[in-house]
Amino acid sequence: MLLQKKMIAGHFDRLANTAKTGEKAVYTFVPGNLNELIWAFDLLPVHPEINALQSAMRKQSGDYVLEAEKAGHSEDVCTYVKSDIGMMRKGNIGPTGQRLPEPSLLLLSYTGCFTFMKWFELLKQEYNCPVVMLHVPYQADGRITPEMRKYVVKQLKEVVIPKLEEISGKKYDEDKLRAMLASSARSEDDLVAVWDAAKQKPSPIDAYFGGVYYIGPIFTAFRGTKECESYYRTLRAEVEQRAKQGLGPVTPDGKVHQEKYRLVVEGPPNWTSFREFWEMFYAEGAVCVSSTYTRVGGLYEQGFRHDPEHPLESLADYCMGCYTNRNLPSRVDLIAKQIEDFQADGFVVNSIKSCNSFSAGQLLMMKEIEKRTGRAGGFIESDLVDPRYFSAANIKNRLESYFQMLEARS
Amino acid sequence: MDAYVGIDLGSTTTKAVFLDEHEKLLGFGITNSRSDYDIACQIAREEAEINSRFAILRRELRSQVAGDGHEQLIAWLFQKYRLAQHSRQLEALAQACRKAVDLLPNAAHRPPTHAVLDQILTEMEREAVGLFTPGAVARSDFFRDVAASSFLHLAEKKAGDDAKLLDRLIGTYDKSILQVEAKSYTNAFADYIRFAADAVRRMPEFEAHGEAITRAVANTIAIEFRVLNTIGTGYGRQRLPFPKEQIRSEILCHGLGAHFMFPKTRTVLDIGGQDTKAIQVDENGIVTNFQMNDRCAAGCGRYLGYIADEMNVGLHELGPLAMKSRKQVKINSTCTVFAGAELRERLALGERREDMLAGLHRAIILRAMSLLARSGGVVSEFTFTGGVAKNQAATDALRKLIAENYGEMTINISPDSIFTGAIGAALFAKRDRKGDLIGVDLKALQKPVKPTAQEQR
Amino acid sequence: MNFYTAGIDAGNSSVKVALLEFSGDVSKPRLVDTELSKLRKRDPKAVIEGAWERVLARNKLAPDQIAYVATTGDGELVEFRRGHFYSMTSHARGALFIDPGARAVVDVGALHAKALIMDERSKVLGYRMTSQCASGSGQFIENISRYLGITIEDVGKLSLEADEPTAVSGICAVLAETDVINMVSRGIATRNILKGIHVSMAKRLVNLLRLVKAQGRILVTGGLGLDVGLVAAIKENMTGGNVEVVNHELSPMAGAIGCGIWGGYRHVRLARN
Amino acid sequence: MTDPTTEIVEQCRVLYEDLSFTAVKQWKERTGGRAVGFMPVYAPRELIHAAGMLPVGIMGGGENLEIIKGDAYFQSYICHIPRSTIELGVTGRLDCLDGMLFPAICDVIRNLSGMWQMLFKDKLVRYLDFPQEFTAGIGGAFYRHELEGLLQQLSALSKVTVTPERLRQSIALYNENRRVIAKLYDTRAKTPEKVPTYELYLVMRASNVLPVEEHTALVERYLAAAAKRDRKPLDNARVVVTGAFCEQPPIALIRALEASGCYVVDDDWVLGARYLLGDVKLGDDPLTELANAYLGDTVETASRYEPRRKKGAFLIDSVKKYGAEGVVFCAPSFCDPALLERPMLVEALNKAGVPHTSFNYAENTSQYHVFKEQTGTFADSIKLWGAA
Ligand SMILES: Nc1ncnc2c1ncn2[C@@H]1O[C@H](COP(=O)(O)OP(=O)(O)O)[C@@H](O)[C@H]1O
Ligand SMILES: Nc1ncnc2c1ncn2[C@@H]1O[C@H](COP(=O)(O)OP(=O)(O)O)[C@@H](O)[C@H]1O
Ligand code: SF4
Ligand code: SF4
Ligand code: SF4
Repeated sequence: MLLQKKMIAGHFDRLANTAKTGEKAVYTFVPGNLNELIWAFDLLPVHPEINALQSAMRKQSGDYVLEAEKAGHSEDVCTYVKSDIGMMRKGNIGPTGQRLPEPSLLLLSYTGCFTFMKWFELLKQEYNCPVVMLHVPYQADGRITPEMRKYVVKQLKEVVIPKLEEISGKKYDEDKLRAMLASSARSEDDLVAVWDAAKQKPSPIDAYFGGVYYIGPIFTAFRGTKECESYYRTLRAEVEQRAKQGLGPVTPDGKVHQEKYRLVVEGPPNWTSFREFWEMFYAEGAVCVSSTYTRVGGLYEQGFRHDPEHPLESLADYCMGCYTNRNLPSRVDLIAKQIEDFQADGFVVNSIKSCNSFSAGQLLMMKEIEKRTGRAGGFIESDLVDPRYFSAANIKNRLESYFQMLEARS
Repeated sequence: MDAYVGIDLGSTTTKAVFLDEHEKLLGFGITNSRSDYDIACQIAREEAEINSRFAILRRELRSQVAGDGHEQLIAWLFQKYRLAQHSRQLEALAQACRKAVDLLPNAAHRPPTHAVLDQILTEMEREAVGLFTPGAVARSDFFRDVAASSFLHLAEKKAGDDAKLLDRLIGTYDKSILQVEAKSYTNAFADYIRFAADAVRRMPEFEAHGEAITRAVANTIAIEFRVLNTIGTGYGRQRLPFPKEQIRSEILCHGLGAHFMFPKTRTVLDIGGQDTKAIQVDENGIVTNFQMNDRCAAGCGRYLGYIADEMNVGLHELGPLAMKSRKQVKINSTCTVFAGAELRERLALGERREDMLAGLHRAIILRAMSLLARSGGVVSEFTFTGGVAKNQAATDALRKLIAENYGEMTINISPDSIFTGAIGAALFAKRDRKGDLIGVDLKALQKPVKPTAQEQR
Repeated sequence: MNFYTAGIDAGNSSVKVALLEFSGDVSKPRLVDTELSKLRKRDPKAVIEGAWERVLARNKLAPDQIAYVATTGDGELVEFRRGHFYSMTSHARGALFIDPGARAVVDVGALHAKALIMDERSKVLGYRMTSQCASGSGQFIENISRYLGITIEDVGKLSLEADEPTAVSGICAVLAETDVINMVSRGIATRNILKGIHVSMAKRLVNLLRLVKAQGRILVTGGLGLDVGLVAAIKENMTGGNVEVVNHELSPMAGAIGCGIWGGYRHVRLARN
Repeated sequence: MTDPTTEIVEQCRVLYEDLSFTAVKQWKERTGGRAVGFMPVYAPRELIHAAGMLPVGIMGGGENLEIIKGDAYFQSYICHIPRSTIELGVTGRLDCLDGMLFPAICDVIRNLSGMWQMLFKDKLVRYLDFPQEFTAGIGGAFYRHELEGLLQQLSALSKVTVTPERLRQSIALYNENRRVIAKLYDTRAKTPEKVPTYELYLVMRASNVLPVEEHTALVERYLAAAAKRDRKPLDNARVVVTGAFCEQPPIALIRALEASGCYVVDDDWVLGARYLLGDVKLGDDPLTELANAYLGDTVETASRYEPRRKKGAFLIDSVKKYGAEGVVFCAPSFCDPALLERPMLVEALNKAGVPHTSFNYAENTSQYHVFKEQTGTFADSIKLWGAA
């Protein structure tokens, strides 16, 4: 964890100093991002979603959201966007208290969510900076066709790369990219080993609440970097050690609790009351052995790796392969498989008000998964960063009833 | 006698159930929920105990009185018992009212208010005797409502055109009833039943049974209930003074309670005062799925309560009125408060009250249909529980919509359906009992009466 | 040219009638009389008629002596109206009449709350309204005051005496009653409960006001303009910038006055054509 | 004298209110053909038509459908159209459709396509991904490929081989239809008193279920009838309504808008029939022509990335073209694309000095009070103060 904190602090320092160093920031989204490509041009990636969730963890997102609503944003829409806009309007102070640089480019990789497009259109109006659109087709039939890949690669070659060259003033260096992709693949191997550890009983990790910490570096600015590689090496060793000792997951209390229920979780977590939310699980002995949110940046356990041999093709596949870019039947397959693979007693859907991409259709998915696995699903509702939509009493009530139901059924 | 107790602390009513060693129901108790949750629990539990004793009393009398005579006898004993209890509360109310009038800020207002108040209270006492006879239709099961309707009716009559005086009287009542509610008047079974026995013995038709009554009453009083375990559930369960193991989610309790009453039930719908739940259970009464509504009055019992107030009719009358509708009128507003306003406006524009009420009942059931669909649809058999199941217009609308959307099937509605959650809790109390753990006995929870907000002011 | 107009504001909890007299400058009418009649669950049409007749009788006027009867609110209920004006148009004009310095209005009635900003001619420049949920409305306060055993007129005064306001957690206007009951049980003094309610209402209203970017003098109109507790709570929460929150004894009449004045304008225009 | 349009409008109203799609069933019986549904906007109906099938626009269930099961599929914070569409589906009302197309307009419709795959396994279900890259070589090539794939699926379903000639004929018919619709809109803007918006709306909705030739004739008949009307314009405010390219407002809301003193002079309802602004060329490769038409001359909605022009330019053009005095944003609640677009459009309008107002609705709202107060105030303020 400490390692991760250091990495983040270093990155934000670098961002805060761009005025002096002349480095340029490229804003882009987390799912299916082109991190290695951005680094390959020596540009600095910034992920507004991460800023929004960090603001929520620091209890500032509520104000930001209100600020955006005051500026005319609707109550009904994704609060990630509103938190980001609010933060910008209040001086664009990032999670470490330092000011974030303005974007030199908005790299709109339109992956798995239509809101992304609106988000950067809004930022474009605010910053009046260039935008480059990378349209990533949806896996409507549960697979990537050669035409889809061709379309993305063509955009990378003819639209994205030329723009990055223009912004950075550097030529595209494919060898540099290859080296980073090779590094990414090594981290990815280690992450898969971490996820796999949860198959053991008791699970040494919590793959949802704890999991969001594990995915931090690889999903965001660090994939492809040396620090990232060493982070995952260390993490893997730690987790394998815990597994060997038969220890359960680490929780904010530090205590290892008895593993009473093994759960798979679908949907992003709530960030505004993250700890309180987590506690509702571990206090009852519920351990999340797998989750879909931790796969929004890539489904490595299904075999995908960044590939230095086919750099642009593998970037294209990475973009198209993220969880929310897959159709509902594939998502059902995936969760059902996780439930079997990780021997879960049940699954919980945390339905997020903000995120249509995740949430629309979850109720049907739940029914289908229950039918297919015979395992009961629990359903709760909250929001990512809008504290108004975290009703602790309500969620607790539902979870409690759900756990008692699992207990009664077992 | 050993007993297990289930308590369902609802938002509008608090229910308790006594269960014996063989999972047989002994008695039910209910009271309106009020600001003091502990008192509400205590009273519900005491009511359940009283109800259990009356069951015993009936058995005793049946064995001692030949033929069907005992039915009449028990009915009278019960009514007189209620009268005794009611009188005790009236007394308390009178006291509180007088004190409140003494505190009126303007001293000049006090004497005239006292004068009218005295008249009202005397009248109420007289009325009470008539209220408690077998066959009299109760306006409500709760002192609060019975007293309120008499008081307000009388106050309006006595105050005449003097709107200020009326306001003062209503204010006095509103303050005083809170104090009466903060105390239990149910924990004196022996006193009340002796009063009742005396009264009944003096009635010419029961003269012959004097001795039987005395014996049966004495036997009943002598019975001690030993509560082995208590489980609490319901909206307010988190505030019950029980350890965590003695609290169960209301979903589980409703599921199990419904299964107990109707073992073939697979789907349960509960519409209570503050929430609506759709629950699916398996063949053992274990919950497999459930859905609950958000915290909005539209779609639950309070919606109907609010509308009844707006329309100036009693909650009991709402359903029957709606049943008289000739055509349903769709109410556009979802919000309870707006629906109330819309109703008034449309009444002015010439719509029939009955038709609009029919529309309202349908609306509330439609919302429940959504929840049902979400929880997994309706599977045979279907059981409807909660207070709203007492409303016939609601049950009719439900039957119709279920048939239209899920086909014909058995729909269970028990007159005791309001106790479903408490029954489930009592069953859990019995099944949970491990070793000789003695559950919390609520008698230990009696608390001194707190001053009301007005007194503190 | 001398003529009378009347404005009728058919609201959800009360009917307001304003009688105006115009002479010379149409923009400077004289307020002759007002009447406010609570519905108290009665037939609104009958209440409107009653109020209307009382106003005419008091001023010894016959219906045909009123040049223009204008309505706002539920105008359909007034069959003898000549024209209808929407409530924000009316409240803006009424507010300007009551207080020529007002540049923003927040109208808080039985069910709705509306905020608007306007210029010195009462042209509405921006507005917002609460929607289909009555949480924190006047109706809610009325219900609660009944439960607490106090009259609506005393609500404001009591709230001002609060020393330890207690937040109301519930959002639903109907279910929040349960919360209030709960608070009573915990021995919380009425004044503090009321203040708590006022604060939570004020926050919503301030939010509305911020959304329309209200500046300068803000007049609280509608029935709750008389609720000094609410007005104080709005003041406390509407901080920053050059804002000043005021109310006026005529606040509940703003809608009726405003539409009556617009009626005057229309009358002059129609007479000219 | 009876109103000359009554009969036509009544016919359209019957079609609009018929949630069982009798007209589609009758068409199928009559012709023995098949029918394919599509969600509100951007579906290439020409392909369905060329494959000998009836394209059927599905725009939710509107205000008359009682939602009993549909809510089981969606949380309360998701817009209304998918739940009513599911309700139509699971109650068997869409059984007359042999397939469904889900254009890529938002995450909700996108996910709905997956739900449809799960719920209706034996039907053709196709998600249509549109390029958000608008050069012929990249986005155009991708889209042409999409269209080709779709056409193959469609002709496999109908067993009709689609020759380029056949497709050109279909395109020509739709070109004609688009032209009469454009005339209808122009006429309304010029003489809104003769073409009330709720009538125009019903006439447009008929395009969802009628064969294109019939609809073209219907619009022409309507225009002829409306021209005979002798009405004076009211003192209303002229407004452009925007925000509802997907979930449609209830008719009563459209009427309330007019009743509160507004003349609608342009709108973005029933866009499925008029998302292409000009004729599609009848070139050698009709698929390429369709793709080009999409890349070029297409309405701007919140779902389409616009790399070339400034946000709001399209809307301001419409305001100018039709002489509108203000803009009413009326978007479905919880519609992320429309609602996120709104602040950008507002900014553009502010810069251009065009007054505007906004509110949300759901297709089945029946509460018009708040809405009427708002549009009424808007109309009042334009009328009382507009010129000054
Ligand atoms: N006798 C009755 N007739 C009609 N409706 C009733 C009756 N009793 C209760 N209700 C309805 O039931 C609701 C209370 O239901 P209940 O299940 O007791 O709720 P809770 O458990 O939340 O207190 C009331 O709001 C009312 O609408
Ligand atoms: N004297 C008063 N003091 C404080 N509040 C009042 C007073 N009179 C009325 N109110 C409040 O004003 C509300 C009515 O406001 P009003 O603007 O008349 O509503 P409407 O126009 O919807 O009828 C009531 O619900 C009540 O809460
Ligand atoms: S809708 Fe979901 S995926 Fe899209 S930006 Fe919001 S939170 Fe992210
Ligand atoms: S809509 Fe009405 S009933 Fe529902 S929460 Fe709001 S005030 Fe309560
Ligand atoms: S209304 Fe908006 S959010 Fe809903 S399906 Fe249509 S485009 Fe998507």
